[in-house]
Amino acid sequence: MRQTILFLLAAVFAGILLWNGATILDLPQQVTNVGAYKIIYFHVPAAFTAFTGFVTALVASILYLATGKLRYDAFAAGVTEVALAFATANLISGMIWARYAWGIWWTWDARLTSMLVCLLMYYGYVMLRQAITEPTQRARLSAFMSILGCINVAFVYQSIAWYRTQHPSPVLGFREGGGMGPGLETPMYWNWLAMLCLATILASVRMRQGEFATEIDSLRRQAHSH
Amino acid sequence: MYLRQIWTIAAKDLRSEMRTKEALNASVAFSMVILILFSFAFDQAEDLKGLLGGLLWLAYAFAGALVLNRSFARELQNDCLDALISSPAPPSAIFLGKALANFALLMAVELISLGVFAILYDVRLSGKLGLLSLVMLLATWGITVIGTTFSALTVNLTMRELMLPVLIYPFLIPVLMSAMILTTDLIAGVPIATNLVWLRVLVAFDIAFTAVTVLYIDVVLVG
Amino acid sequence: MYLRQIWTIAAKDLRSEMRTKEALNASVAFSMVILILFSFAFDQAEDLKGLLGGLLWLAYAFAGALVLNRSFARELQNDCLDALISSPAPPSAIFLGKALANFALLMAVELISLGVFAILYDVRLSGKLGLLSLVMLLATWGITVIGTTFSALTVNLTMRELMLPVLIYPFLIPVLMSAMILTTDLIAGVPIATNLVWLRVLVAFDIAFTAVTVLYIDVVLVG
Amino acid sequence: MSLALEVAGVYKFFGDFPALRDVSFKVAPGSVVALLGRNGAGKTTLLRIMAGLSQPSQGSVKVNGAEAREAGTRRRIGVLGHSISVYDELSAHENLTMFGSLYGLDDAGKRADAMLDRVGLGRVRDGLAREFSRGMRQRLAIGRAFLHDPELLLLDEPFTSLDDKAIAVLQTMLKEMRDRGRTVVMSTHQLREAMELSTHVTFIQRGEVAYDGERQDEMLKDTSWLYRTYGDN
Amino acid sequence: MSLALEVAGVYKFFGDFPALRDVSFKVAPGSVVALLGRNGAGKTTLLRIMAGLSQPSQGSVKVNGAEAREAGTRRRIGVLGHSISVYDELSAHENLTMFGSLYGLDDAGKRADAMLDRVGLGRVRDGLAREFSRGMRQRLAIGRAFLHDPELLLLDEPFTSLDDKAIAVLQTMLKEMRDRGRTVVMSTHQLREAMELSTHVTFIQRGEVAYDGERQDEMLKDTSWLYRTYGDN
Ligand code: HEM
Ligand SMILES: Nc1ncnc2c1ncn2[C@@H]1O[C@H](COP(=O)(O)OP(=O)(O)OP(=O)(O)O)[C@@H](O)[C@H]1O
Ligand SMILES: Nc1ncnc2c1ncn2[C@@H]1O[C@H](COP(=O)(O)OP(=O)(O)OP(=O)(O)O)[C@@H](O)[C@H]1O
Ligand SMILES: [Mg+2]
Ligand SMILES: [Mg+2]
Repeated sequence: MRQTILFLLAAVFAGILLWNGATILDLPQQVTNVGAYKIIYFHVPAAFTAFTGFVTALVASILYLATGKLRYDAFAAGVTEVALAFATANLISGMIWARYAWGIWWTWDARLTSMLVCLLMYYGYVMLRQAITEPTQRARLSAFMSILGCINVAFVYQSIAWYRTQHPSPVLGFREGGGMGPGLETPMYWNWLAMLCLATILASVRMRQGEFATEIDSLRRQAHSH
Repeated sequence: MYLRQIWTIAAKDLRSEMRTKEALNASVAFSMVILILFSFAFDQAEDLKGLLGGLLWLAYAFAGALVLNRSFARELQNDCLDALISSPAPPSAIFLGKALANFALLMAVELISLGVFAILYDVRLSGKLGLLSLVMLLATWGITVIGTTFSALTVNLTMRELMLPVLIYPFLIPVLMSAMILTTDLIAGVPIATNLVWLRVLVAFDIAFTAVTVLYIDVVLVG
Repeated sequence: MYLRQIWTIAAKDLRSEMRTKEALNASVAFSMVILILFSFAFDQAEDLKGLLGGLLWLAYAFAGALVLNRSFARELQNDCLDALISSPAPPSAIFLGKALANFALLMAVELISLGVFAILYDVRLSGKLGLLSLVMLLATWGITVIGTTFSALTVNLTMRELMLPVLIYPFLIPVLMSAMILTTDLIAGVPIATNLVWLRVLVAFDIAFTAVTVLYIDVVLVG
Repeated sequence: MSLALEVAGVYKFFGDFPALRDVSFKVAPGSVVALLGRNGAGKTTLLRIMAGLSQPSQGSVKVNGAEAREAGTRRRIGVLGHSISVYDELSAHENLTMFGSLYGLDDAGKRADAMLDRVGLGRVRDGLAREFSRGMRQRLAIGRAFLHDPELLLLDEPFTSLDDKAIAVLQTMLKEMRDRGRTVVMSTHQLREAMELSTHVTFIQRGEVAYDGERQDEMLKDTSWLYRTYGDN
Repeated sequence: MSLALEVAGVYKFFGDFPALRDVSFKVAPGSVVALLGRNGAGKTTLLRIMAGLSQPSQGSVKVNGAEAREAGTRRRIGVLGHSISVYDELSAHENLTMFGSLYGLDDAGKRADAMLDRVGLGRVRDGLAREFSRGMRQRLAIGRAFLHDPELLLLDEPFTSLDDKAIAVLQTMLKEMRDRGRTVVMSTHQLREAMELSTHVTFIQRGEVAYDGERQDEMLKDTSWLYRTYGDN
């Protein structure tokens, strides 16, 4: 069952990627103020996938604290790690883009920095998990951390609207002040969907791995206690 | 009952701090030195006015770290935390009590430093004090809550000192950032209306962090 | 024998530090955050180049404070200092051992931060590294000696409440100032010859402080 | 009036090391249990779990059928750990008053005074805990644990550093508790002092319960009897 | 080969409080002195002054006629205080090796291993001190104090938290010291354990010496005899 779903998701992901990739390549070179703008179809969906992941992890964390079921914890951990990967992808693609558009890898633009801070925060989350060996303690503390982290994600999300700096303002239609040219926006959403599929696959694999690790852990402990 | 417990904890912290004045002395001295060092470091900068808010809050943040670090460390000394946790006081009362004490100490340090700052950098504060104190109250509460939360979060860990700084600083940045921008503009005489968004950020942060922490601190303190 | 004792102490400190990475992590994280915060605080400043040396050394000073504070605090944990003092190792060996360990840690922190600094602030260091490391070595030793002495002083309970923090920071200022000026000019490409006087200040300070401390540390450590 | 305690299937791992292995036993209301075992057997670990200061890796501890962590239950428990858990910078009296008001005692100040007299610290009530000698600190800690007249007492090596007088006082206090039907669990290596008082003995050996039952007369006469009989040497 | 100790007219004030008042006594080479007294009598204060860890307000302490603070003298003294004075972040073995090389022992590593076996920590030689139980920590501290085979041992409540086996080991170690003519001064409240070993008794009462002399047979039979006879209540 689980496997079938995963394969299905993979298929959807591959399909969208092929079809959407072709669309994107065909798009006219019409946005001129920033070079190599097509990277936006990777850059922005990656960010949004990451945000989706963090929010999902928030929900899972709250569920864990409410129910005490370790499965929610494993889920939150998996999703956060995958989201972190996408956030990193956003950052790196942004840096590459920055190199083309602005000629530098990095600038102390508040927008970029808030994303960096967000990344650091969730790296902290991962470190925290590694530092604690007791499963329930790990689950409780990292759930708390995840909730705190989401406050900052909200901040990162909003900061793009507050700052008027080097980094472009919102472009997506559903946000205030957003809206791209006709036909430019839809492929973005498709890519987002594709990435969400990929993220789900990765997260469930990671979760699986986490469950195995817990199992191995308890087996080893059982062995030691005799 | 709840309020009395909060007050008991806060009073205890303040009393032991007043007895040694350890953290207080250290952090006032620290912030003085930062202010002095800054003036050396940046004497080449012409547009110093544009830096003042940043400078002030950096000094506050670092000086504050000294107070906040002491806060839960004080409970570790004779494993006092064990006694607190096994008392019927709910963890949120313990947390709020300590946060209140820290807040009072931080504000004291900040007010002293503010005076020195105004003299050293020749800043006229009259007429701006109202808004400035609003910003200070809000941002300081934010710093306090975050600092206290994370020292509580890590107090049970064997890797405590390792984790604390890595976890805490990213969270502090938004609060500090807002406070810096607001302060710089206040000093420069920019009307607050243009910066209302930052004020709102501060308030939102304070409320969000306080609420989440008070709700979930049990989870954290009882290991 | 004396050298072996120094080495034993230094090795012990480094080993326990490596095991927890407490101070190291904290201070690397701290210096990152300072670099980030600075960029917020000072993003209005146009002539950032003129500030870079100051910025770098402030970050070092604050990050270093974390390492140095831990240094003698580590001896307080199980009253380990008692065991050290009642061992035949002379106080100056204990002091030098701890200073060496601190120096190594500080240099490690500084090198890591320097790399990050160069990337974040877009500073080209090639060709200047030789002189820069000379400045770093000299100034870091100065900071280490002063900081270690300070931490030895504060370890004696009865002395702690005195105005020590207030007294000690002024001592740091000359070292930091020289280092800041030298570094700023190095980055800006000013030939070292114009700044020889500052280099001499650094060397003189290092020698004077080390000599005085090694001579009189018994007084401080044995209460 | 008095609390029962039930430890069921408790495991505690530190990393892979099993400090407690399937520990189960019951403490009847009103009994005084001596928790014995060699250095490193797991007594402290077990007591901390019973006090709700640490979570078992598996298994559960129930106080009168409820979680030890509930505020209502906590009010009725008194805990004394290895460390004294009083504040160095506060005076003896301030320490006790402070804990008294955390427990919601209305006459915290007066009770603190009475308790200080009891443990022989009346004359130094305003001395800072930092300036106390080791035994005086332990006395203060005992005062803290007994202050709110708990119905269940968990004591970890309470006799440490006490002089003959203080030991006598503590024994009297414990006897009173026993006579009023309160429950006490205490770990100790000072067997003579503990055996007189205890009604039950639980003997831990490398994280497992090796003996759990009433105190037998052999134990009073020959304190090493227990170790010889149930210990694996 | 063995050291004599002379305490002459020592006063120690903490603020206005006289913790020690005109304390004078001599410890002959090769004697084992039990330093007794109630909580707060001044035993720890005196031991710390004898070890050179704290300065007397008046008076002096001489070890074989020399200052205790001289490096040559310090090498021959072993000190065990209230706290264990070992590093939490180092393993048992690393701790002992480190102190061994501070004392200039050439075979520090081997001696450390032998000592760990002796105090029963051989199996956990690579465990961090932080993870040890209270008694295991005390054992490690004892190992540290004995490691360099000191000629004068100053021990403050060495029996604390030790189980029966460890107490037996420590007693054997002390007996060996005595038989080899080494000098030992130890404070303790565990009179039974200490009395067997000691050749002399010094009894401190509120900062003053109330009894100083050979151990008498009454003391062995009835441990409270001393307190009753020389104590003021
Ligand atoms: C390292 C550098 C960069 C980082 C960390 C970064 C980060 C982000 C993030 C987190 C978002 C989306 C989330 C949101 O809308 O809230 C975003 C969106 C965007 N980025 Fe970047 N970015 C970087 C560089 C760039 C560059 C160089 C450009 C182009 C010149 C660029 C163009 C955009 C655009 C157009 C959007 C869409 C905005 C929206 O619809 O909200 N980014 N970036
Ligand atoms: N934090 C920890 N990490 C790793 N191991 C630990 C930790 N705490 C305790 N242990 C181990 O668990 C075992 C039991 O320790 P515990 O403190 O419960 O013993 P105890 O019975 O109280 O001994 P003692 O009589 O010496 O006080 C010991 O072997 C100890 O090394
Ligand atoms: N730092 C200090 N400041 C003030 N008073 C102190 C200090 N240290 C000890 N005292 C006081 O000196 C007296 C003697 O203390 P000391 O620790 O020597 O007693 P002790 O004989 O070792 O007692 P115990 O058997 O309880 O260990 C006590 O009354 C104590 O309060
Ligand atoms: Mg124990
Ligand atoms: Mg003592």
